[in-house]
Amino acid sequence: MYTSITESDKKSMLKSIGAGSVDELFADIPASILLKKPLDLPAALSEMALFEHMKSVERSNAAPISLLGAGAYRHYIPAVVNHLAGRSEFYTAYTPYQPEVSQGTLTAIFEFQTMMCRLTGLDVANASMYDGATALAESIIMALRSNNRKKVVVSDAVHPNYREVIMTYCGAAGYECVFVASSGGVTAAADIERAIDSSTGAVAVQNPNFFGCIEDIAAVAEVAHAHNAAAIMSVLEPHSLALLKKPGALGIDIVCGEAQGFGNPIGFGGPMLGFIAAKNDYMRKIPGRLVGKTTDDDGREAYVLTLQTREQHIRRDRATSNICTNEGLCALRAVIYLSYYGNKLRDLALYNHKNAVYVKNLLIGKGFTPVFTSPFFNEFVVHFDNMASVYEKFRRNGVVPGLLLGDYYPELDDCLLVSATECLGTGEIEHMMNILEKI
Amino acid sequence: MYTSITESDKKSMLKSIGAGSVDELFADIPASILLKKPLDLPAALSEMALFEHMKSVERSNAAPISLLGAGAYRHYIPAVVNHLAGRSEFYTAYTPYQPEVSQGTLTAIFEFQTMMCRLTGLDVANASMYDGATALAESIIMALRSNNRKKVVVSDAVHPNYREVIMTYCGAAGYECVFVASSGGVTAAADIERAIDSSTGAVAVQNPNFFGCIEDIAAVAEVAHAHNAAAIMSVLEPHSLALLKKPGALGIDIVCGEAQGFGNPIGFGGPMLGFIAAKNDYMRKIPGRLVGKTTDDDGREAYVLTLQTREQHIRRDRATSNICTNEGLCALRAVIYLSYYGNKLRDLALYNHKNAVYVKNLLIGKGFTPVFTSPFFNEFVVHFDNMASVYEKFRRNGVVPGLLLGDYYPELDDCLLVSATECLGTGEIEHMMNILEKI
Amino acid sequence: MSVIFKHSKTGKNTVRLPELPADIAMEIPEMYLNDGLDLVDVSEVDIVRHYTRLSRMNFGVDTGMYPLGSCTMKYNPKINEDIASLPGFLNIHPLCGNDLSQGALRVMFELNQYLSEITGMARFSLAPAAGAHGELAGVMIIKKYFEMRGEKRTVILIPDSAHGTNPASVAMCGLTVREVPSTPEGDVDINALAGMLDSSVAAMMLTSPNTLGLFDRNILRISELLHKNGSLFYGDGANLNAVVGTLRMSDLGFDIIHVNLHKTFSTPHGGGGPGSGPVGVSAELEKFLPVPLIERDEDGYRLEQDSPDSIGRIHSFYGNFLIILRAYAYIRSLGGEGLRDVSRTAVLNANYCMSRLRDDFHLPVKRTCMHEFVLSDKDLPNGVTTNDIGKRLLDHGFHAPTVYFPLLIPGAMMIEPTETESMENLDAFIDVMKGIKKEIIENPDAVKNAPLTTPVKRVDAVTAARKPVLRWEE
Amino acid sequence: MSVIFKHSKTGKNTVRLPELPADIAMEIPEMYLNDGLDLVDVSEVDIVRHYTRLSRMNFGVDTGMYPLGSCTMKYNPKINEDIASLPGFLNIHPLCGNDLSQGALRVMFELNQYLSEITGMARFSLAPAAGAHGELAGVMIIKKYFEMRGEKRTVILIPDSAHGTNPASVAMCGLTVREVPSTPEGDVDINALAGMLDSSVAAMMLTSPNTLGLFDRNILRISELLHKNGSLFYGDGANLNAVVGTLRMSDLGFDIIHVNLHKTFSTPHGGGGPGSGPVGVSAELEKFLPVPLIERDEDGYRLEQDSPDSIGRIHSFYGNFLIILRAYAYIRSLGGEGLRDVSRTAVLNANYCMSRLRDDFHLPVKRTCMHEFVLSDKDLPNGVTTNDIGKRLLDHGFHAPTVYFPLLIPGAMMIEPTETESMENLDAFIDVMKGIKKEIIENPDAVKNAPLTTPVKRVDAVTAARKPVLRWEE
Ligand SMILES: Cc1ncc(COP(=O)(O)O)c(C=O)c1O
Ligand SMILES: Cc1ncc(COP(=O)(O)O)c(C=O)c1O
Repeated sequence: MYTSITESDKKSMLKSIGAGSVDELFADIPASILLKKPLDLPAALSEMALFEHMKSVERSNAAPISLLGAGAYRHYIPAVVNHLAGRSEFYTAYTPYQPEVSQGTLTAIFEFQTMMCRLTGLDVANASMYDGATALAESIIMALRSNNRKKVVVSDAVHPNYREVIMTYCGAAGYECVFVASSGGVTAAADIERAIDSSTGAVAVQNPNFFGCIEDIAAVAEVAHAHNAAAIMSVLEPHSLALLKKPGALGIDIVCGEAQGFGNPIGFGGPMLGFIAAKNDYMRKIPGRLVGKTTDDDGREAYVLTLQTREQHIRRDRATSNICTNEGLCALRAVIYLSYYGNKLRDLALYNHKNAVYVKNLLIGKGFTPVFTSPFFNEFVVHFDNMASVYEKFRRNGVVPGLLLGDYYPELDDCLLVSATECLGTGEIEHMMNILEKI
Repeated sequence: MYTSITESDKKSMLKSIGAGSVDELFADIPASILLKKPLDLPAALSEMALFEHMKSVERSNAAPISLLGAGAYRHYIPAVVNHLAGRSEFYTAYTPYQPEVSQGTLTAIFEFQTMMCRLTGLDVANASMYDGATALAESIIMALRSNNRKKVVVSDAVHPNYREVIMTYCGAAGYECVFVASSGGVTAAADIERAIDSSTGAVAVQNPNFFGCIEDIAAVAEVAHAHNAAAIMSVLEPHSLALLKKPGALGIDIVCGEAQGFGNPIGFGGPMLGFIAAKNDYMRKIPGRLVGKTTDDDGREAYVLTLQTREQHIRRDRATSNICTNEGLCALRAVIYLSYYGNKLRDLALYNHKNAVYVKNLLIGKGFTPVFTSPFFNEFVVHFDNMASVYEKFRRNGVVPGLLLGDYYPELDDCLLVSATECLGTGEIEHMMNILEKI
Repeated sequence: MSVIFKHSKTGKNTVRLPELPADIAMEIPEMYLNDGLDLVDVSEVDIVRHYTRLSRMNFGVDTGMYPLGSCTMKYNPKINEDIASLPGFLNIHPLCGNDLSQGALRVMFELNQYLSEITGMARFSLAPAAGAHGELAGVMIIKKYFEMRGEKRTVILIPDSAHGTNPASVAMCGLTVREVPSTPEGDVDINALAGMLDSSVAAMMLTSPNTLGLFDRNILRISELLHKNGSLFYGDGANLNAVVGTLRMSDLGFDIIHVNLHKTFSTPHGGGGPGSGPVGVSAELEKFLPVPLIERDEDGYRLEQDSPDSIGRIHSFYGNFLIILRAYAYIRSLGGEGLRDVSRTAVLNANYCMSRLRDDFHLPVKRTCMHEFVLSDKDLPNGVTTNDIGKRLLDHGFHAPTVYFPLLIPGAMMIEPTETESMENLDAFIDVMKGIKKEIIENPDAVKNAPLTTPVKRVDAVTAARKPVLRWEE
Repeated sequence: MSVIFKHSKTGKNTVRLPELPADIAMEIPEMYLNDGLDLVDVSEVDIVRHYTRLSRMNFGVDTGMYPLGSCTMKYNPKINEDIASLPGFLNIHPLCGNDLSQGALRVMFELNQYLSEITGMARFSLAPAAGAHGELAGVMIIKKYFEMRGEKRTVILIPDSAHGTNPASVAMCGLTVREVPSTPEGDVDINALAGMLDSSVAAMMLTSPNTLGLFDRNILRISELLHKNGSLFYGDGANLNAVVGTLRMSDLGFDIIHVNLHKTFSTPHGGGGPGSGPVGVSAELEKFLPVPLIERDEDGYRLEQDSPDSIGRIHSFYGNFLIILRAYAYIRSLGGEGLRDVSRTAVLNANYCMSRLRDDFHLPVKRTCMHEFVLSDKDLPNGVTTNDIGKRLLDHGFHAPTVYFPLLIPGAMMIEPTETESMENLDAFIDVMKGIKKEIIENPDAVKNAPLTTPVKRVDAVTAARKPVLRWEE
């Protein structure tokens, strides 16, 4: 359907090839394994029928009012993002191997690297990773490889899925993960220190952490550095970077995480936008693509993939990672998003925080109790006796009020992780409160 | 909000101008009429709030299953149309006055002209008119101006709105419209002939006509020509051109009408895509823009607006029309649409016809009676006793089954004009039949 | 490959059509049917590449500054495109009935109110599909007004600086145009005007600010003279951008105006349309507006066809709704303050450019301008013309100004920067203009042979008109 | 203006933020807060123009033929972009619960089934976000499989023609790569392989067809040798486009494969991603697949986290759903016949190009190719290299082939036309290649100095790497 070789084309092409039929071209394949009949797949659809079908599938997803965050955040996507990232020269290009015809992608990624450095206060940022979880796993591996140690100490207030992913990666690579229990919703530096031993090469926390609480990352960095370990911070709600102090300035060595919230839809959790930013020491150890500034033959400013000797296509089994295809288009969306809000991103972040405070206070008014007292950004945990039934009530009325934590942390049974971004409107909040009214 | 002159810019700009304030720049305006306070308009909205507002307004339109046609047709718009016409170089350009940087628009319009010529079998087609009604009005005026006569004979099976528009136009311009009653759903050449007198310069019919019936346009052309009048055919469902004989080949001098159905949404009736195609004689009399083929200084093929001495910006009060801005982007959409279906447009047209036959037969099965026996394309008229109540029943169940004709033709009370395109799916048809089941 | 037809080859199109629900017999007799088409036979890939390539041969507001005078080529916000792509707006049928189209009717009703608030006119019709269409409706109203009064007035006065659509619209109504001269300072020659006023004068059409980018200092006097003469005053509001939020057109004495939503209200121009040119009138003339009107009562919004004195219907349906919708969204995103900022910034930008270019190019009228100003090629050395300058600008990534208009300034270059250009862009434009001036003196051929960097070089319009080829032939 | 930062000036950004429902006090102590950002301060117009301009400096499938070997740069249907923009897919949260996400789960479940039908593998995980991610999961499965069997096998065999991600993925699992040589005809050297097989060999990874675009004629024998040795056989399915619908990967003896949806199944490559690289396994290895899996029962579709022998989780959520969705739509639009036509046309197109270019350029392996073929710069006169030829192609509106890969052919040019190119495009490409050959002989500098017509000329990658500048500094 997307081919356009006509029957007469085929004839003259076969003639040029010197073959009698297309079948002959497959002569190297043992006849025994050539399929004798077409695959048993649903019949081909016209474009119109396909679109109808897909819309009917789409409608079998619900479209609830959602206060879910937990690593995937609903933020308003300014119209310019779709329009510009929707330019087909961007999305139908491959990785920019030929810089002379890829300055668009290359410049945008360079800008993305710059913005991520500016937000984190670090020196080098890569062109993206698959997602926040693998970015954390690869950050840990990068740190441990760098200082030749075997162990990473990780807060249990890191997203449970992320903890699973780092176990998968570290397990395969032969590294050990030690988890430290948080207390009162945050990770105490003293508890981290207790878990550190001489083989510990890295300490990793999430900030804001899985409970939405703001960690004392300066203390984390200090304790890591006291033991010559790298301090890694994972951030899942990237808008927090716009309001909080730059982690680089607080001593963090590697900031990694998830930048989906910058202009990318949630999309059932993928594609996401992993990223890694780090101190200069890691410049030649960082996984993934890097774009560098240079000049062309006429001396004009130009951009190019650089430091490729870190990468699999050059270094093969000694590469810093196996990553090849990354999430380039998501990074493009992010840089357009960041340009749109610019320095006003801080105001937007503040709006997020205040909207969350507003919702939290309303919930308190309805008898919910906040579980932690530590400051939070735009996500928080509340408790309610017999939460499950309230939760079901909400869902039946078209609201997913957050994430039940009992499955992840048994001690947090009857607790709900609630996220409020700028997208949660007053109408939606009212609707929620009306539901509670009736309980 | 879409300005970006900063306060410091303003200062240096005023300095360069030699003005003390922006107010000074408005000094030529009598102080008495300068507004003292901002306009009383709703408060400015953030982009997010605006989009939410507009979606709520959108939702107060219903989205019924619709069998309405009558001059605005629902056809599936292939994805390529939106993607390509959505390229901002196309839609943010002005009329292509500078051909060196407008070859995109110019080439596409030239292609549109070509395709409209090929579909109608005529020699010249313009770059578009506002809509089908004004295209008909201007065609009549063009014809009457050409042969210096005063009167046009028009079938009453022309769309009622179109008849009103030509009365408005002809009335203002000092031309007379005479309407001929159709009989049995079609316009008899003999009836037309009876209405013709020596001052008649044009005869106009719609084909397929308002009732969906196919007119004998060869006979219409013959009778017009017998009296040295121009034969004008208006076509509102342009897909019919893909199935029926070319009107140019049947003697029609001017084909005008509505090409919205080619890749343009219905959009509550606008923008539409009026067009005029005519015999060579009209080349210098046709209203609107024309694109011609030429070469550039290097001898390369190039396109340019041409025969502009017909137009208002050169000829002023002696121009062939006052039209300036037309419906260029709709013409671009049409040409992409026509390229997509290409010669298969005939199959699509056939599909339309057969789907309409299918629906008609089902309705007959439910006790409706076809009102006319003439062949139709994809629109037809059925009768049912006490149609109004069936109609309401349909509407209450989310279906607009067509257009009630009683308001337009008192003699066609209890009659319904039904249109079925390829978009009317089997599921929708079933739903309709289920509703009838319960009557 | 120049045109899509060049990609055509039998069998390339592999589009799959939907399938019919059953085996259905065709009911049209053979005699009516054609035996196939001769459109084109190409693949989807061909189409995508061809039109993508064509788009890249176009200049648009999104590619650079577009100082095309009188056209108000401002930035077209992307959000408005998204709004106009919402399915509930795209798919609503004009004949579905009031109850099912309340959203669309609301947009039209409210935009009508906003335009009244903005211009002071009592009511608008949104039916006109472009400015010229609005003018036509306006002139029809003028004609009908005097017919109903039993007065035979057949002359419409139009200044020599007017846009071509003004006289053309008048002619379409069978009325006579008489041209009013301008003073050297760009105002209407008020004495000449006074001398032309008699009982045959139905109205005067005036663009305000005028096409020289100037605010006519005698405008209140003109209005007075006309009204004293029993004539109507028509305002061409294509240049509303200069004064939106700053003054109301009604306060200038206009009885009828049209405004171009595709200019002031930022709807994209689409490479030549679609636009929208609502016509607005004073309370006295409301009854003449084209049908249908939109009314509101307890049941909601409704289309009203019944208006006995109306000039009648002028559009297949109700006008360019999807354009109207974008203008509505634009107004909602700016509000009153924002609109005022539009005119103030547009005027500031124009005056800034004028102040920096007046020493390099001839400025025929030396006055504070409004949203645009006109330079000319008078006194340029080496035979360089306005056309050359326009072409040379293309080489530098700027669109040309409107050239050779208004007609009363020979070699006019009409420059309208609009409010959405930043100072950096204005400075870049000014620098290029100054550079061209230098080239005109030092290396005039560089200007005369321009453009060199565009997709095609200078295009031969003369041959195109002499031997017209208006469709592709293999 | 090179980067967006150059447009920055304090106060240019006039974005309006939404308004809070009430006056709400901030609850974060001062000590945690920054005192402002240093991102950028630009207007919406700046952004639109800047990124529009950047886009126009890019080459994509929509601008021309992209014969980048191993990357399968076929046309990406627009309808799939529209489908992936439906709000019900864009906004669905991964943690909203099975009952609210039946549509998304259905797509994933059914695509999994389609991939099984297409490849013959028992089951897939769609979690891998790219091909290399799929490989990594695959190698983890291999490792876990032997761990569970208590066998200590630490060696993975990889042919010298393999893609770099293969050895890199092995290394990430702490296993050892051993390289298997190829014969001059491009097959695996089966004798050498036999000699390398011992009890330390966990698996062999083989790309099929291989990166020379050849179908290994000994593949069934290889599979036999491996399985006899107790080793697993991993198939890199990045080149599935050559055989989709023509054969099943499982019939080649593979125990594990990955496929690249962003190649064979036409999801756009996005200038470097996102992609999707599902990993599929034989029934025996199903239990090792990453979690979560998607199951179906009477209640519908559900995510299943419980899989005790799984290698674990490898993605924050479930993989690149919006890419998966496009691949699903693609398969539904083609069906079984359509997919078969893909591979047959891809192979026809490649062989046609090869047949017409083999006399002009060195063809290292002279055999019928599959979907791609490799030329080299061997014996070219005047010191012209593969790199030069690639650059010269850019001047003619074609993307360069993959260059200097596979590593075993010095100066390799890997050409993959794909099935979506028409014969006219292939001929145009061939003509340009022949023209370049002529230039190499007659005017080599034209080739060595290429490209001349691209947005920038040759880019200095050496300095970029020597003195890395990785972020913008004013
Ligand atoms: C002053 C003036 N009047 C009228 C018009 C006609 O408007 P439109 O092109 O929308 O018909 C224009 C636009 O070109 C104009 O500039
Ligand atoms: C043969 C082969 N294997 C593996 C890969 C890696 O796939 P990805 O880039 O999706 O990680 C590629 C793609 O470049 C490839 O060509």
